[in-house]
Amino acid sequence: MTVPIEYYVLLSMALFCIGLFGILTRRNALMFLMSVELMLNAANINLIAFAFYHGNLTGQVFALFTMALAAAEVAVGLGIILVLYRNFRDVDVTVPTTMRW
Amino acid sequence: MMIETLIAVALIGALVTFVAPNRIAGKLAFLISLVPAGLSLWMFATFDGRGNALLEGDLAFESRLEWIQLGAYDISWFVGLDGISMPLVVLTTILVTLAIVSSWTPIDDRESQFYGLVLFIEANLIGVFAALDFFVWFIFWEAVLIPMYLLIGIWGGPRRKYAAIKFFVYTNVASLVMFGAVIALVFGLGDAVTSFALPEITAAMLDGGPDGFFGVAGPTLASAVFVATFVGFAVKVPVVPFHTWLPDAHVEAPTPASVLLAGVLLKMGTYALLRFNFTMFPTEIVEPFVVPIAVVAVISVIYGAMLALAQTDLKRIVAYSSVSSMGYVILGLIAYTHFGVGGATFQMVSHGLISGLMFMAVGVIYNATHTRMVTDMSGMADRMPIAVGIFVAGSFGYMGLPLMSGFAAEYFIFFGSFGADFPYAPVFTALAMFGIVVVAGYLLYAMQRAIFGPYSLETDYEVSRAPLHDVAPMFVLLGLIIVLGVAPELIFEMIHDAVDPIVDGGEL
Amino acid sequence: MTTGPKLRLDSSLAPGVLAVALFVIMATIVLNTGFSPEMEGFEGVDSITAEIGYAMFDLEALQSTEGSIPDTEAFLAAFLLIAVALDAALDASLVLAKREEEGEPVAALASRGTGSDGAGSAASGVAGSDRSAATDGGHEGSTVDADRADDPGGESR
Amino acid sequence: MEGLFDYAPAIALFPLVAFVVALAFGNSLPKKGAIPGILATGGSLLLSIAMLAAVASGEVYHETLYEWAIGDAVSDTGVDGVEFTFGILIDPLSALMLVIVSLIAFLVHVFSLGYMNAEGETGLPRYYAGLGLFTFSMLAFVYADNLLMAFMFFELVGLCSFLLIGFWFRTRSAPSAAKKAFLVTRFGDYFFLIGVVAIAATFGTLQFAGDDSFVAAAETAIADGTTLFGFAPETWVTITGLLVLGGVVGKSAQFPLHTWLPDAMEGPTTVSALIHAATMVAAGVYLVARMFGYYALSPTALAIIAFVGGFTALFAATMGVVKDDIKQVLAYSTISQYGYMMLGLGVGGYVAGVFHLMNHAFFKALLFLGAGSVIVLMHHEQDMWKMGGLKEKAPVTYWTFLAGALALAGIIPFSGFWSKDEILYDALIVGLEEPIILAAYAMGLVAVFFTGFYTFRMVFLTFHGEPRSEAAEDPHPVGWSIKAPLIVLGVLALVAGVANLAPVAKLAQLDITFLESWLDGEFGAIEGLTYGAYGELLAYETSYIGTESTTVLIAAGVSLLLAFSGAGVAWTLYNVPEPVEHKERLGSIGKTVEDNYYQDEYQVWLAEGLTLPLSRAADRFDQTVVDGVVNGVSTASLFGSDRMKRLQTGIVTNYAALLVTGFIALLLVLGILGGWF
Amino acid sequence: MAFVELPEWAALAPVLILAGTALALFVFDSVNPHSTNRAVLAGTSAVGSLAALGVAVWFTAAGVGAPGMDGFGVIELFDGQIVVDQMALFFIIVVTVVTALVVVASYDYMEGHAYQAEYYSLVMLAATGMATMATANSLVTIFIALELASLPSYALVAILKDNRGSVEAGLKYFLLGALSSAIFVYGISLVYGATGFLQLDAIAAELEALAAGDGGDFGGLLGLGILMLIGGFAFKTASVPFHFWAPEAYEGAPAPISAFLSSASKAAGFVIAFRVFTTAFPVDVTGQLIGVDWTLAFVILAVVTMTVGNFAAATQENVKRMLAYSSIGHAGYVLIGLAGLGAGSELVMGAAMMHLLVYGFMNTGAFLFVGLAEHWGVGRTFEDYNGLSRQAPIACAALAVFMFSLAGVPPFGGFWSKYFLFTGALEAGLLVVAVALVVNSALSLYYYARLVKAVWIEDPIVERDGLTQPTGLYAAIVVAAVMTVVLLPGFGPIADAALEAAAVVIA
Repeated sequence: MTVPIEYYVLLSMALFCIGLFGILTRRNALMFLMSVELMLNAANINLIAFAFYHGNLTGQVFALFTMALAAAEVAVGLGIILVLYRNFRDVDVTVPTTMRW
Repeated sequence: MMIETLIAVALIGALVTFVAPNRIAGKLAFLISLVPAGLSLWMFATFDGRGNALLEGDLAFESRLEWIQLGAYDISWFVGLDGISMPLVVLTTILVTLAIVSSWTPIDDRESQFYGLVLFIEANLIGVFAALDFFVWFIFWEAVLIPMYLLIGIWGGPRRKYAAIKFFVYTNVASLVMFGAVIALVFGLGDAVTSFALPEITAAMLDGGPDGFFGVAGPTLASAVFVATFVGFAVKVPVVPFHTWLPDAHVEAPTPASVLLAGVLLKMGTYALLRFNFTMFPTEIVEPFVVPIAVVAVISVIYGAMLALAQTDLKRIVAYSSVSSMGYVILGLIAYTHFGVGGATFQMVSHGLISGLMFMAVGVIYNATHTRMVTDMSGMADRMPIAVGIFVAGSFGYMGLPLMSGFAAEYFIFFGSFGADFPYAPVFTALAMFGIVVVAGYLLYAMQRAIFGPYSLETDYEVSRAPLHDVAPMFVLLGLIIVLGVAPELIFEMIHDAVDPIVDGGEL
Repeated sequence: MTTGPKLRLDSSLAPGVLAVALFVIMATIVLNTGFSPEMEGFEGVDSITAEIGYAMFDLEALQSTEGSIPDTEAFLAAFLLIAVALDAALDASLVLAKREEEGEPVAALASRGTGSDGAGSAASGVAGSDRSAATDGGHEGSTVDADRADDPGGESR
Repeated sequence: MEGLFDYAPAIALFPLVAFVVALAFGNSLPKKGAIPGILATGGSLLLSIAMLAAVASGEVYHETLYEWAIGDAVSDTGVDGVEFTFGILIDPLSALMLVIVSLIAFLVHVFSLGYMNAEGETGLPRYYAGLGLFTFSMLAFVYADNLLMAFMFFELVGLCSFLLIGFWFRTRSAPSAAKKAFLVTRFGDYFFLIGVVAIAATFGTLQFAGDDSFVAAAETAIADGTTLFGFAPETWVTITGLLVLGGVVGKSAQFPLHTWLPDAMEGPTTVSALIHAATMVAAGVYLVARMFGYYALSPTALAIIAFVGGFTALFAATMGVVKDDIKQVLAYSTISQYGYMMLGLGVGGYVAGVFHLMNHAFFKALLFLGAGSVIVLMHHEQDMWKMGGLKEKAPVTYWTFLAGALALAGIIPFSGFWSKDEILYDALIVGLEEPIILAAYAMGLVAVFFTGFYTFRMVFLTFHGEPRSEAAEDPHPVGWSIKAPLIVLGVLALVAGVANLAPVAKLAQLDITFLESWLDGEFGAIEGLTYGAYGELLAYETSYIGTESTTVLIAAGVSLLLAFSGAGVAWTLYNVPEPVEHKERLGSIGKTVEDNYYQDEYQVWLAEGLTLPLSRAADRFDQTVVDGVVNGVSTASLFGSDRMKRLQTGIVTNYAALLVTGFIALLLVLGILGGWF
Repeated sequence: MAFVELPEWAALAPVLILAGTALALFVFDSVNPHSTNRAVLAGTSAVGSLAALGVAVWFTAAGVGAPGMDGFGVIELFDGQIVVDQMALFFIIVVTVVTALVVVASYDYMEGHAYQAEYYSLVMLAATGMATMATANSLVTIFIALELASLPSYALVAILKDNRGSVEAGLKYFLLGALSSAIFVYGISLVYGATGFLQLDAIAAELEALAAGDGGDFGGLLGLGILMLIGGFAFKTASVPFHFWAPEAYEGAPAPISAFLSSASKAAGFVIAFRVFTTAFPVDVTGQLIGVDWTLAFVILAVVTMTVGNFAAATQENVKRMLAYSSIGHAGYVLIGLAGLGAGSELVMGAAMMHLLVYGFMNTGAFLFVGLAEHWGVGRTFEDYNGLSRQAPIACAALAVFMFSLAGVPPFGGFWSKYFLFTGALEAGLLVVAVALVVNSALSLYYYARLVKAVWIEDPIVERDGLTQPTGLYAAIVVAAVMTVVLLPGFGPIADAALEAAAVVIA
């Protein structure tokens, strides 16, 4: 007895939207990063669930790559947050607004 | 390859002049411009074209090269001259040469760039009149705007920035409308055309017209395109109510740019109207629009002249009078008679010479007085008899004094449109002719105030006579005006020959 | 500076409505999707991990044996590519994380006093000895002194 | 004589050469260009006389010399193709006119030596160039063989008139007058040009003479009843004829376009004599005579011509009565006299009109030159109230002037009497049948009285009585170059009437109406362009009071009586040692007359009170509405742009929110269309 | 041709050259981390990118990836994960051209910067990523290549670490980039869910099967997935509503990087979009499944994007920001290529490709001019640019060329590509889009002309001494300008190449 695929997908979507919620409401850059990670992992859930659903491994392997790329993204992201902090003494993403309009 | 040579000489000359030292740029540009002028005169003398370029006429100096294949359509480098374009090419080369000479005095900053741009304009203008492929034509057509934009913008008067950008954007928008319309038309023609060569499009138009496009029926499409292209060209001409860029551009432009603007650039509009709207489209498409266009033409003539009457800036006066004169051209074009269409073409050349002369004369007066305000000066004839004399002569040319080209042109147009077949043609003609009274009114009024009467002008220096190189170009122009006025057949013969198929094909 | 997580409920949460709305829409779509109730699953597969390895390196010979999973795609290209991508990430994060002292790049996370010359200050001393190497290619004045960034973690509030 | 006509173009070209020479080299020539002018006009005069002689010997010349423009055009009468050409038509009428024009031009050139050169004017090359160009244009106009060529030179003489009126451009008044002259005549020419275009478009030809002339074509059309431009042929001929008449009214200063002529007196007096009295102003009348065949087809047009002429004759004469400036008096008298000519032509008195044209050219040129002489004598004083007593001091001027005045007033036996009497006689006999012509006749008759009055008022004030200023007491001497032309013209004014002593001929049954025979082609003429031919076309009926003789006597007697009574009144009022003004006696009428019946006022109002404000309003409209729309589009776009860029708040969370919003919107659109929900 | 003797993988040569150069620079940096030998670094990069360009041009001319008699067929590598066809080569050309221009210009622009080697290696890595994007044929490789292009880009934007603008730009770019890639991956997962495949051909085949009726009803899910993929492309191409990063990133980044991102990165974004939507989601089959033509999404995006970009650009005061918005506007124009996709629609897609190539010259040139101005230190706003032509007429002439070409005014290359887009839109029946294109072109004239006005017409506000003529920047700008002009008469080959490439992909 397996759990129907819909539940996985709903779960992943919930996770996705939670991540999105974080992005939309949080001002801390690190929180922002974490939220993005949530969203990426939501995709991973999907991939793995669908891999099982379709009975091929493509999704699973791809999920591995996604994780690697997520890590790479975080690495660069942290670097940027670092220089952000050096320049603005803050990691609030809403602070840098020197350029607008 | 003659046309290519003309264009290439001007283009290379433009580049050379652009990088030449400012000191010699003026003389250099003059020498370079003599080449196209001389060549085009030689071409004029050996011209052997017959018939209309768009209506299977024999072209002179034709050349055609494949360029780009776009889907079902060929785009080719296709140039050639017929009796309509030949005089305009000569007009262009001569006016450019004279404009260069007339710039020696007023242009004292960034000369090499100035003359480079003037030569660049020349190349494009020749291209506009010689091109027979829609794309070649359109590229030159648009390319003219850029140097003119810069000429007005850099060397213009106090409000030059506004004027330049208005000119540029306004006319460009109009071009876009026209461009879109023509493309839609070509698409609507479907398999009937395989290239953008104007003769081919014309043949397809006259032979059945478009099948329709986007669910629009063929005739409706053709009518819509007619209106769109007319509006597009009307801005360039300009026809009331699309004229407001013109006075601004003219007033702010430096004299040589005004000369070219009025002398040749406006002719692009009427030339295109003739080529596109009144050659390409079959009679049944044009017919419903003839009376509205006649109304617009008459309004242009009278309203333009009225506006000129209200001005106190000499350049503005001449600028508005151009609006008025171009109204005659439109009137001639819609007449669909030999004399109407031929006269309109003749008027293009004639007005090019006369308005060029007028702007030069105003420019020479301005060089000396640093004002163009009629109200600021009085009795200029006292100090600058020759320049003023030429101004007076030019003014009378503008008024259509017989034995000057303006009269010939206007007479042809009036005669052609009076006998035209559209409803109330005589009435429209008579109304438009009232322009000759108003034009006399505002020019004489301006003359009376500015150049006659006791001398008075507040300057802290002595106003002296203009140097020879300021006056010489005006004499050349005056000479040409009189020659054409006495012997219009010099060019009217070839114009007539080229106009013939249009009128036969389009008998209303 | 350390504070525990706090639930903030203010107007800054308003955009969160969008996330909720998106969830509603997506959920509706999912519920309208006619998934087949049966999952294919990996019945009779010897080793999923091994299969993943085969797929990752395009070991087609091994993939096509009995008991393997059909239809799995090849990932060698992706694997090679991600190697480069990770290089790029490394490069990028290093550039960003490094600090500069008096215009000289120093190790990103060196402790004060010791790490400043860890990353080969000799070489940099040769190349950029007498010139202050601005990191700003444009000539906009820099606003913050780089060497003040001694707290690389960046504290949240 | 056959080859002589080959030199016909030279008649006009001589002065053209003089124009070029004077313009280009005038400043370095002795007499500043006068010599070439005199030589050229002299040459023209000789050639013209030769032409006259040739015509007298029975030859005529009608040749197209130059094709100006050729084209295909289907005229309304179905003629295919049209040629606009320059050609020369020398027939009795034009030969006569050539002589008149070149003679007066020659005399004026000579006179100018004394009037302009001797007075040390500056800008003389310009003056002589203008005269040369004028003479060229006028002569070319005269022998033009088609309407377009006529129109072209008709316009050119207008230009010369402008240039010469504005000769003293450093004053305020001269340029203004020049402008007015050109504008007003241009207004007339506007109609003329429509007429030319209409005739060309209707008949496909503009030839005056020959089988392919528009006159002949019009005859055919009327005979065939062809509909022309939607009108009956007669109506259309009337319309086009009247359109052409617009130019005539303008150029010949007929009511209501007469206002420019008095102002034109701002020019040098020589110019007034040549252009604004003897020749250019005559161009209008000459044109009517030239295409008389066409007008003859339209009784309506003729009646209008006659009525306008009669009215103008009276109207202008009354204004002449109250003028104080000697040239102004002459100017109004000119207008009035051309009114007579129009009246004469309008009633079908072709010979009478041309006769008066000729006589008037002589005596009015004489009077103007005399006035010029007076002005020189008076040190450039033109107010007659400052003159007086010049009779003794300048006898040549006085006697010649008197001859001109007598001719003008129509006193027997001076030339003016004969021609004016003939006009009035012709008007009377037609008027007895046509009431409107009778009215015109009546006005012409009344004008005779005023003519006599103002003429002699002028003579008495100028020459009689006591000198009323220092200048008058000590006049500036005048040289031979002034006196000689006066004498020549004085003699002509006296004797020119001999050319057509119609009353005598009718009463004495003598064949001495030489001019009539001349114009009737008894010596030689082109077919269709004769008095006789015109007579056949004319639809007028005539009748007499009693017999022809009694009518002749009555007409002559009445006009003579009126002329004498006018002169007599002037005698009583002004031939006194110390004449005084009598204007106040006229009361408000006098004021009205002195203000020229407010003709100038309303025309100036039309120009400055109506057109100018209208144009300013148009300008404002253009600046605000038409250009406002253009600028409005741009402003609206830029405003939209400003709003649009405000989306970019700079806060990255907002971007995320907007991004998601956009995504959701897109999702909703596609989802709803695709039925995903 | 001798080429036949080369192994199949050699078709990837341009990409490999780029990757090799990047790694060489990376190694160089590791060995000699503080080298500021700009000549060597920039030279290596330039040589590498030019070599890649040369090979790509050679391959194109030789017919690699072209089907038919004289071609070598579409070359598939790595089980179809990677494909080399004409479209791939075309975009590799675009990317390498821009890269070459950018690195040459960077020689002067980055003078005095601390991280020379890293800079160039990052640029080359990003270029590698973009070139790979052109060849990627599976959602996996596409995603990884996309990240490969993105990650260095984030760092490059923020590389002026002491410059608040640069850092802010990097942050915004990164944050929105991360969000977009999350959405993109999620989209991939959904597409995978709907089809079970990630390789594009396989997806298409599966869709055929699904449309034929065997399989579940995945319409909504597939649609959502496709839409999320579109989101990923939209981010990369700076299209509405994923464009918000662009104005700031382009404004804050070093000018050559702005040029790089707005030209090459955009082109790369489009190539994956073209590849995915032509290969994986044929319009008719997909439309049958999801109930709506996905081209509709692109129609909306195209119109909105060009309008937003052009309107927002019209009143900018900052030149770079104006160019950034103009870049968004151009993304909208190119989107027409996707909006008009369908059977036999190679014209419209080919037009989009041509536009990207021309855009690679003119837009890069324009941004490099801004770089030149920053190098001179004249300031950033239009007013600061006033009267530059007095000191630097050649560069300003080049700028005028770029501006008019961007506006689509003849006689420059931009005219052709814009015209072809217009024609394509008409042929595809997208009257609304065509009209929007015309209206936006009209508006764009205003602000492009405004920049020309500033440098040529306005008088300088402050007195300036003579300006230097940095060789690299000048060379890059002049080359770009000359190419922009030459592309007008020489447009034939490009049009042919683009149309053929498009035809192969669409067929």
